[in-house]
Amino acid sequence: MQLSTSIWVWIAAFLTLTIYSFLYKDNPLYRFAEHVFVGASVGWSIAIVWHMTAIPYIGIPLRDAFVQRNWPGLIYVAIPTLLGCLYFFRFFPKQSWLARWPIALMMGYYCGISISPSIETNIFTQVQGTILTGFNPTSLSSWWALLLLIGVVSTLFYFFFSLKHEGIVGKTSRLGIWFVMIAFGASFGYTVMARVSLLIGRIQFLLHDWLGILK
Amino acid sequence: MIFKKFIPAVILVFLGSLPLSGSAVCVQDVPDDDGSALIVSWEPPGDILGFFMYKIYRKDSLEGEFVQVGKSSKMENCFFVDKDPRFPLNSGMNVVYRIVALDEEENEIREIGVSEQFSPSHSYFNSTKKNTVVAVIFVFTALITFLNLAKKDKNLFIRKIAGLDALDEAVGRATEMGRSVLYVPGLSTMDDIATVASINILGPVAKKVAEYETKILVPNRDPIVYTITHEVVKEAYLEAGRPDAFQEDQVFFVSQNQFAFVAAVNGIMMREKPATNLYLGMFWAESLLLAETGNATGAVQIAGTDSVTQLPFFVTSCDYTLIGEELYAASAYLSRDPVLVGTIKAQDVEKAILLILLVLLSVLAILNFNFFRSESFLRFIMSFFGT
Amino acid sequence: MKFWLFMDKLDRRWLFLAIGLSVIIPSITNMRFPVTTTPPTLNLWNFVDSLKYTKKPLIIICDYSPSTSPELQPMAHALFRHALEADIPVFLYGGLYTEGFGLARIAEETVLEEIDYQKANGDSVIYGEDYVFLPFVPGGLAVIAGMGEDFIGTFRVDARGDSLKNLPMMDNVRRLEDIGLIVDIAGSAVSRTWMVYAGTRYGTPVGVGTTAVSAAEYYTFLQTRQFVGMMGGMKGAAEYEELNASNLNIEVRKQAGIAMASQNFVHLLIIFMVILGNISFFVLKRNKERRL
Amino acid sequence: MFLKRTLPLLIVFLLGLAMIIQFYIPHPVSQNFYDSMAEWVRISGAFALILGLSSFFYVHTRKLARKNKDSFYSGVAILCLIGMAGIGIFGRGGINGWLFSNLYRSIIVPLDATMFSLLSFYIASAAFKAFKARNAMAFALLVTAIIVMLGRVSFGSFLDGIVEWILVYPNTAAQRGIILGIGLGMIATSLKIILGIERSYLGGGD
Repeated sequence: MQLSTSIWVWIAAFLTLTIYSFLYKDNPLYRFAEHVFVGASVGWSIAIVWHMTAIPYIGIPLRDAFVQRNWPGLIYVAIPTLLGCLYFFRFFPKQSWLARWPIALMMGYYCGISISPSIETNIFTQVQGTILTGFNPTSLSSWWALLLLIGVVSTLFYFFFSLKHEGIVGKTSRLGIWFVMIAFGASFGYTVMARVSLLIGRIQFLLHDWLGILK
Repeated sequence: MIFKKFIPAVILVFLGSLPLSGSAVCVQDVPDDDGSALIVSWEPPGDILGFFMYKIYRKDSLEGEFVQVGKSSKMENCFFVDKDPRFPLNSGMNVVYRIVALDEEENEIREIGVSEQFSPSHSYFNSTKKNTVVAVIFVFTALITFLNLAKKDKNLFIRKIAGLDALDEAVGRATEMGRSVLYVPGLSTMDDIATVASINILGPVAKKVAEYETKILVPNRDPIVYTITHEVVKEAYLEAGRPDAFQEDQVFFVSQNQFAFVAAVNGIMMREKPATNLYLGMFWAESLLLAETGNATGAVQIAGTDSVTQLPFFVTSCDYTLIGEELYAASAYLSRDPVLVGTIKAQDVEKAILLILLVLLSVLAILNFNFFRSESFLRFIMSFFGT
Repeated sequence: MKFWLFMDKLDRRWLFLAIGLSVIIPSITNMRFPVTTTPPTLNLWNFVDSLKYTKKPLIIICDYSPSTSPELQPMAHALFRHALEADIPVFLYGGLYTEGFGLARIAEETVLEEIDYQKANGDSVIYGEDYVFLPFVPGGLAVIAGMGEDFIGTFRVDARGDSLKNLPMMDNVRRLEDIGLIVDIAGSAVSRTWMVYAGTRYGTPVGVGTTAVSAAEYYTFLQTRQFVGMMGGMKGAAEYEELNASNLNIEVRKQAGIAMASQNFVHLLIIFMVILGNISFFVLKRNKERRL
Repeated sequence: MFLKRTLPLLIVFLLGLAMIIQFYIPHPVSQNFYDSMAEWVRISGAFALILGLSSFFYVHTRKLARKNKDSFYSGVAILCLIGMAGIGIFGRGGINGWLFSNLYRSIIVPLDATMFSLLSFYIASAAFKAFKARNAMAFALLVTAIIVMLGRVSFGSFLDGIVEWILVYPNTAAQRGIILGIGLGMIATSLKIILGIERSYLGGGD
């Protein structure tokens, strides 16, 4: 057994234990760690945004464009910068509508780019993988492929919103829920291992890096 | 991706073009791109022994010099895709390629040939995306058609969605207990459409909360989402006729760090003990951390997400869960606005068409497989979704 | 009856305590469970072992991040140890992302310390002859393509900053074709990239080590032999360690084996609790019905 | 009115449409448009962090001013924020500096990993509390979960076949059904926003 002599390890170990104390109940130590975490992580993102976005994407291009008298380049960076500054009008109730412009830029951009790829990945690829390409009654895998098709079709039935879920629609969508439940059980079961691995990682840190009990 | 797109193109071009060229080295444009790639192919020299690979040289202008842009390491590989950011190609350039055969020690043995001058070209339409265009246009038309139909027919039916019916009750419970409602609009940014869907639900929920004179807490992970949820909640209080009851710190930004956000929200749950927790939007691993802590405080919990991997955890630890598309249907369901309900109808029609395609094409494929056995027919079927 | 009532109302903190203990106790006591090896792991082990005849090098790629390292780090250790003991030239490589480099270094230090810089046959491990540590080079996919065409040119130097050209192990390595096997250890979809680019394009066999969650997706690739073998999750790592121990006669601390004991305890505990919970649910339900 | 409501809606409509069309055009002009838009969104988005910060300071300074037991914690949060940001921006070496990276490695990384690892406790308690065979479907969920879990333990290898079967067929089927539905929902929601039918994100008023 050899206790760690590094102050950093002690800090990390202390914070690790305070978080685990939350499992017993909420307490001042957890609260302390929580506020440290929130404060430090926001501070970290500020530093990252400063170095990774503000300087390389705004500061340097603006300066370079200005020094080189590259006016189109200046305007190119200035427009989004000014748009970004419009967010600050949130602080002035009378003019707060100006903040809608940068929001509109973002909404238009994200909604526009999401449509076509989601047709490809969410629809085409899924459908392509489901259609039967042949059926051989003597081969087991053909039957499983058929089961897959039935599963997809019945699950989709569950998502019909404008039909009453009665009769054949009701029965099919209930079959769909069976598939969904089995899928959820499976996902739950096979996630356990990954989650326990995380705990093992922390315990190894405490026992090995900090306390030095484990070799 | 490059691989998926190029190799078929390479093979097609390679097979189709060899005999056409007069020179031993043939240059082809890669179709459906922005003119930044070319395919070079050549005939292997049949007469010499001891050559193992090729070097590919390129000259970008008439008076320029040949620069090595690549190497093909197998003697059978008689083609090369030139797309390297170090040696960029643009439409309008006139390039010439030169291929040299090498021996095992990478000494140049012999020149295979020099190509004719070639200029890469760019396309105005990516023809491999034809199917997607058709689908987008179809979805667009379906939406608009049903919007107009919905305006005429005010009583379109929507099936019961238990999780949304329970919202009212859940907010009412918070009012009775004199505690607040916690609304987590997911942990993602606006580029997840689930966040947008969540914001569409937040409006009506916040309004209801304001009407009941209860407090709603909205912690945010993303600053942009924060600015929007702040506006939405403020507006809802105004609409409910209680603008004075809205406090600035009800809707707040926590941290962009996923688990710092969770640590803070868990703390809030333990201390403020909200009577109702709503988790709607995009969630990752934190789903269970939030939902189980909420469970421990005895709150009524309603979740909704399109994150397939997290649904099992919400289903097991929340009272109600909106599964996938139900989240997107929620704003229409809550508002009963005929226009929005019309869009749900449009989604159902799209779904029906998908179902018909799935079943019909499968049946056709089975028939074909068992009776006609035509390869080209099978390819025709698959080409419906060919990506 | 009292017991079932207690079970029904069981405070979750007892459960937390039980989970905590079932992780800690096996780690402290070095407890081990018998491990049965499954075909994917066995195939991988055999493939690696066959390299000792061809002397074609193995590349171990640590393409994961610290968050999945508890599950994946033991794989890197077991593979590296196997290669050294069986006298197979081996490259340690941190993969296409910066994070893996540090983890690959941990693997190097841990294993060398464990075997005390000595191979099973008594020879000492010599850097440059027995193994080479590759540096991180930016470029993503272009790096794989580069390795495929010109291995030394892509990296130029090793992780210590020495020129690769001067290392004896590089004599027979010009491009990916000369590599016997690539094992990509990753918790993400990077392994598929290696499979497609290195495997399909350059014909180098590719094996994979992955988390339990991703393992499910890879069975199809094992069937098509696009992956020669796989270690799935901590269990796969434990199996590999077991194969190392039984075939090479090496006795070292089995990292994954011990962690697997924790895993077994937790999994069994959860299953046991779920069953108990259900029994209490039914007993109480029947009791209620009887009273009505 | 035009500036307050119509213009934002117009921006959304035109930009949304442009981004849809852009996807199909490989021409360099279209690629450049895509790149510039991505950069614009990124640049303007960076400013929102300042709004987030103002919210942060608003919440915590108010708690500080109240001078009760919350004040101490809010003080801690503000101090940590200023310290971390200050060291990262003004400290020697910036974000690669010795102090900044050590603080990151011994505060943020362990807290992150520990919060994440709490999941292993919660996954157990969720299973215990929720896996009750109330009806046939709940029973199906419970049994699949147990089978898959048993397949994960050292001596559960005999279950590998069935576990793989569950994952590859019923599991994939249900996930595909859900994903198809989500795809349609996402597309419809995006279109509704582009067409200006859904506009709650703008807030109300005129």
